[in-house]
Amino acid sequence: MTLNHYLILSFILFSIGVAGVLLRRNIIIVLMSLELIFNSVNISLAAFAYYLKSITGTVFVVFNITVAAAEVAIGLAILVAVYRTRKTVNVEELKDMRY
Amino acid sequence: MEQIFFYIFAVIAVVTAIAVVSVRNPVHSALYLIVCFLQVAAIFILLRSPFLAAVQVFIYVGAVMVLFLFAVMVLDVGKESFSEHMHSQAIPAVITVAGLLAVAVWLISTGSLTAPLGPYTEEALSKNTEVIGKALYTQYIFPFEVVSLLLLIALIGAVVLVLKDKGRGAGRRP
Amino acid sequence: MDIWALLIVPLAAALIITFITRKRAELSSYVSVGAVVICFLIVLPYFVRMLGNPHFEHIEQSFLWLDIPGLMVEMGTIIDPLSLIMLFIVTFVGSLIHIYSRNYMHGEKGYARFFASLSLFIFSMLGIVLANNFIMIFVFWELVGLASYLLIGFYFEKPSAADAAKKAFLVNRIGDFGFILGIFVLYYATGTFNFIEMAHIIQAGNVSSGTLGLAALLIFCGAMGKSAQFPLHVWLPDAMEGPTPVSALIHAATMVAAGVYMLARTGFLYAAAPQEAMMVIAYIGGITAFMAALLALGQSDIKRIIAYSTLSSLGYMVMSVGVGGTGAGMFYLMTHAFFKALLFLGAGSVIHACHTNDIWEMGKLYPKMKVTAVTFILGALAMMGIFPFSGFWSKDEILTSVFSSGNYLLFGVGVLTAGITALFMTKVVAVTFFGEKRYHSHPHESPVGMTIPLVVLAIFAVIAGFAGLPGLDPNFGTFVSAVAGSAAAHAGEHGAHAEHHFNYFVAITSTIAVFIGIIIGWLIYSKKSIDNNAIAEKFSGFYKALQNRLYIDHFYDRVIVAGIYNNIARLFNFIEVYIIIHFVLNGIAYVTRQIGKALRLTISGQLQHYAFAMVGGVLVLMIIFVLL
Amino acid sequence: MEGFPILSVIMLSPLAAVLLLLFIDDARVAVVRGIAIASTSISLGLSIYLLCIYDKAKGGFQFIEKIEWVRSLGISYHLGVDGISVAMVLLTSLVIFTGVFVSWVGIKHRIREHYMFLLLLVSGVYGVFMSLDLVFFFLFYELAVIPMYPLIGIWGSANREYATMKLTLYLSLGAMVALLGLLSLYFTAGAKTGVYTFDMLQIASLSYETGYQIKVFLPLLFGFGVLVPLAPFHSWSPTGHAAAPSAVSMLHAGVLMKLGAYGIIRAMWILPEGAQYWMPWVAGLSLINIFYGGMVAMSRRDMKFMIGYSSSSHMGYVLLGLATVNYIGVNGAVLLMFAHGVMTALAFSLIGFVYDQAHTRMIYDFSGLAKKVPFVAVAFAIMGFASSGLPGLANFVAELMVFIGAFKEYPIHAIVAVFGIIITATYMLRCLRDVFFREPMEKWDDLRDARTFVERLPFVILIAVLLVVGFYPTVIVDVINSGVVPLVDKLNAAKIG
Repeated sequence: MTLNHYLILSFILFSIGVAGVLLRRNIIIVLMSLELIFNSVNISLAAFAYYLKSITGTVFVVFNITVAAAEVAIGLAILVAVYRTRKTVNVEELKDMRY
Repeated sequence: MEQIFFYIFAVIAVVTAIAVVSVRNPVHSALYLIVCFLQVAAIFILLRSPFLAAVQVFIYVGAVMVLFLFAVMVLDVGKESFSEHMHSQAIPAVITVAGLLAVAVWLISTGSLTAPLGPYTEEALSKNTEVIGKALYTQYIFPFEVVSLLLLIALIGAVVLVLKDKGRGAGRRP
Repeated sequence: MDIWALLIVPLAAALIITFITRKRAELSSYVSVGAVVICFLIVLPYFVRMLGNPHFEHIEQSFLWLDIPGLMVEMGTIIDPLSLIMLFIVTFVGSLIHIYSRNYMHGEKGYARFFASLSLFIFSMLGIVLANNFIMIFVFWELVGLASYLLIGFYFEKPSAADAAKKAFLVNRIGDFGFILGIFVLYYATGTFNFIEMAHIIQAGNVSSGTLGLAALLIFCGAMGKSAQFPLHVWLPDAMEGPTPVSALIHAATMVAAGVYMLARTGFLYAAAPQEAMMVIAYIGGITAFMAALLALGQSDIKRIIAYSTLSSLGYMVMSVGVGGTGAGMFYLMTHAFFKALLFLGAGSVIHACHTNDIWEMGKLYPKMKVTAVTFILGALAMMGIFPFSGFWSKDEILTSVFSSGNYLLFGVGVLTAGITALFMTKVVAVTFFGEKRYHSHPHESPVGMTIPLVVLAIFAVIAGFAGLPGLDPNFGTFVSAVAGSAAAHAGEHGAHAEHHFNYFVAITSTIAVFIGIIIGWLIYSKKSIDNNAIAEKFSGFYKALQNRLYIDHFYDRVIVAGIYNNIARLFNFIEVYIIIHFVLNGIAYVTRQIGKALRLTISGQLQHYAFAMVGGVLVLMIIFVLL
Repeated sequence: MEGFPILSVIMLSPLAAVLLLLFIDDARVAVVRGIAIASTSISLGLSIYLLCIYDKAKGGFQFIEKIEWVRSLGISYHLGVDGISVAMVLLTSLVIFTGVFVSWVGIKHRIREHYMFLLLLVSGVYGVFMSLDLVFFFLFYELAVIPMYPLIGIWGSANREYATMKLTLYLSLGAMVALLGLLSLYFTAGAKTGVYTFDMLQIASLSYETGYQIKVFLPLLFGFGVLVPLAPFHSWSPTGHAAAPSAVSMLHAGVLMKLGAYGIIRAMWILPEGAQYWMPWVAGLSLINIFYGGMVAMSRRDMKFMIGYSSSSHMGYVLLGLATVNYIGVNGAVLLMFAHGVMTALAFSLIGFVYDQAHTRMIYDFSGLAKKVPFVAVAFAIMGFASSGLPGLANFVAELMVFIGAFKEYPIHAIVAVFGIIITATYMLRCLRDVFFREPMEKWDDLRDARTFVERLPFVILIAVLLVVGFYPTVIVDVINSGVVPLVDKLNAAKIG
């Protein structure tokens, strides 16, 4: 097993996550894709930590997970609030920040 | 042996990830995501980080996914029609992402590790819970405190956001 | 220290009136009159001492005003015969006019303001006279301009007065433009501002004659403005918008003569300047003298007539300086101060009585106001230059120096001017005091406070000429030639002019011209044997031109002023507003805004468009990274 | 007083007032004004004291305070004044002190915020004049510029949005370009010595290659020149003046424009050869300022615009004086900065006083005001005469020095410049005649003269300063000279070398 394996896996997951963010209209799925991206990053961090014999990457994963949890909590809360006023979860319809 | 496990976990993770972004029903997406997260936890174990794996399971699979499922339930979004499913920029987006992936894979496969190695032996790393704990409470104490504050803020923020604002204006000034 | 008191006392008076006694008119006038009388009393002992010993060592006192490397400016006073004569004239005539003004201005609204301005004027004028260097003379030169501005614009509600004040200041400014440049030229040529040091350097021959000629002409520009020489003469007739005592003090006796005084003070420069430069000055003087005399003929406002005669006299003085007769010019300046102040005050007295300036609305005033009439006639005779009144001696001296310098053309002009002067002075006297009654009010003699100055001035107008009596030693010429720093003070060539010889040919020629003038005037305006109107009609074009001041003011207003205001200033404003602001600046803003508007279309509000752009950007960056 | 941080106190006292004002209730206007007056009085008093105790014989930078701020980048809080800065600090104190009183009369709403921005701006101005550290120099420079935006935008008169945008954009552009130059100095100086520091004294003590000096002087000249304002980048200033409330116009024209000239002086000091190279150009441009500005002022009918263009015309004399690079001219330029600051502050306070009542500033709307408002008329006349260089007032001395200095180096320029004062006299006297003289108009019958102490105080102070310096310039020229001599010596050495 080499580092590259983990990195490529990480990047495949990352690409899938990005694709989800770009492609899906349902904002919940978009948020889920974001989580996917987080996880892919965590994998590469952990992999680097392992192969570089360092602890930093691992510690960052811990922080990452914490931040991700906070992000999800806030993100979903916003989403609920938006849904209450707009009655939609379609990203394409949430375009008030337009010219 | 390790390789076999890696490929099993990796393939499942990729497949479920694809499922997450492609199935129409958000509930299904959420369930696939749980599976995917579990595979990631398994990969952490392959990377000799049982602590991370545990955290991954607790937080992601436990907390985050529950949140997602709650959200899906609360919002009551059913299965989407196809027109709602995909964004209008689908084709260029897919091409771009594919390009990104290709370039990245090429870069990764041709690259080599040049960074200096850290001070830890494999032995120490495999029992890394203790090491992490030490690092967190010594070297990384400041970011650690900041992150905990952040969590607190997120907690309050989420509550404030979701609360239906009753009597807005009336009690603005205590 | 008492020299500095000459400056401090009038300034203090001006300040006291402005800040303390402003509301109390009567007290203010006492402060002002007191100040100028004190100055006179300070000057008097010096003056008397000088009469005893004209060759006394000059006194200089100065303090450092500005000291930086390469530029050291002092404020200093100089006492020598020249400045003492001028100090005497200024304080003496000034005192009389102050006393006169107390009655003349009585009941005016800005009484206190008037006296504050007069004191400011005395302060500035004494500053010019006392100055021992160019910067100081320039400083006070400008300050008299300010005082003159304030006094001409005394009736500032009157548009004509407001205009005249502005005109006077600006025309003087144009002269001062040359003046200050001349000072710079001299400073860099000699390295000092001090008159006496400068004189030594120039007399040592260390300065090229080209530089001297340039400096002489530039400095003369200052005199041209202040002494109202052609072509900067236009402000003086308009300055008559000020109260009459002001015209007498500032625009006849003292300030306008400051130009001549300054030329005398810087005589060392003009003695060394090349002949061509001096000729320019002499001819400008001649032109001014002749033109102003002609213009005086066309006027019917008594003050304007006298104003033009002042112009003419100033031209005389300048002409005299131009041909090298500085002493003669100063002599004329002194006598002129007396008789012209007298004429103005007399005119003021008449105006006070008749409430009009137009001589055709007066007539037969002699029986009503005998003192005024007699003194006025004495002044007029002095002005015409009838033997043995003061004007005779001084005019004669000028004409002699012109004659002996060999400028026969200028001499002819001078004689002709004398004749014309006699003609219009006869006209003024005949029309105002004799002939038939044309006034509508009830004229009466002015109060004693006004007639006493008239009488005193009349006495001086009659006898002042004897100061320059040829053969008298020391006579006026001796004093002037003893001016500090001049070549004569060091027994140079300038002394030759001081040795004045009475020239019978000149005296007789000019006297004949004057009598011809008087006779013609008498025939036209008193005897009526020549019809005034017939002449006017016969030379109607010329007469009209005279009435319109030969269209010189017209030319300035319509061509130069309008040219600058309407064309150049507007052009620059056009460039500023339309080209710079509207075209370039607002153009840039417009283009920016349009680009912004175009780019705004890319802001769809769609989150995923932005995300897509971001991913695309990352891809591009990665490709660049790979390719590099 | 040894060890007393006099400079910090002068600079921080308005800043402290700003902080204090944050906690004051809007409605307590008297307290707000009291704090503003108290803080500016402290600054003014100490500035005068500074002028007295500055050691002219010793010269150089004195009262130095230095506290390390960011050691790794070589940034420190480093204050110090030389003769030039002392004069500028005094000018700033005078203008803000009188400005506070002018605002008392003129500003009727959001008084507290107005004073806060005003005082903030002023502490920035002080900072620029005192800073010996490039980072703080720039920081204070921005602090002096940015509050202009709300000050004009909120309390301004007609066309204020346009004016404030234009002003801020222009000045930010200038600041940005100047920053490039300053950073370049930092890196070059650091590379030379190996010690990277923003210390101006350190940077100025090094000598740079001629080519580099010429290259770097240009952004500094442009950057600070915009604020002067150097033609043809002047158009922000009249617009800004016209729209700003009186006290802001006073500060703006009286002090802010001097920041630009001061910046150029410092740039000349750091890069003497670059300065020598570019100064003939500056002299040429200054003539555009003088002549063009004067002509435009002549054709303007709005008094504030007239004074605005006149300011840019007068700053032309400052630039010409700096361009001469001799003792006389540079001394004259700095003195003119001082004199013009006072004069123009007087002008704007007077126009503001009339405008606040009449709600018009057009010359042709007025006539015969001298009957109604004699005090204002007299003050305006003094201002007009000061502006047209009448002896006895500070501007004359300064202009005379500039002319004498310029006549030596650039005689033709000097002639045009001297002619410029005729132009100035023309429009000043015309304005005086049209507005204050001639027949009074009925519609201005109820115009109020400056009667109360508060109304008169600013005019009296400013006029008194003009007269004192005009009659006896040595009081301040000595101090300025002690700052100018080393500067000019350095520049002249660069010329020979």
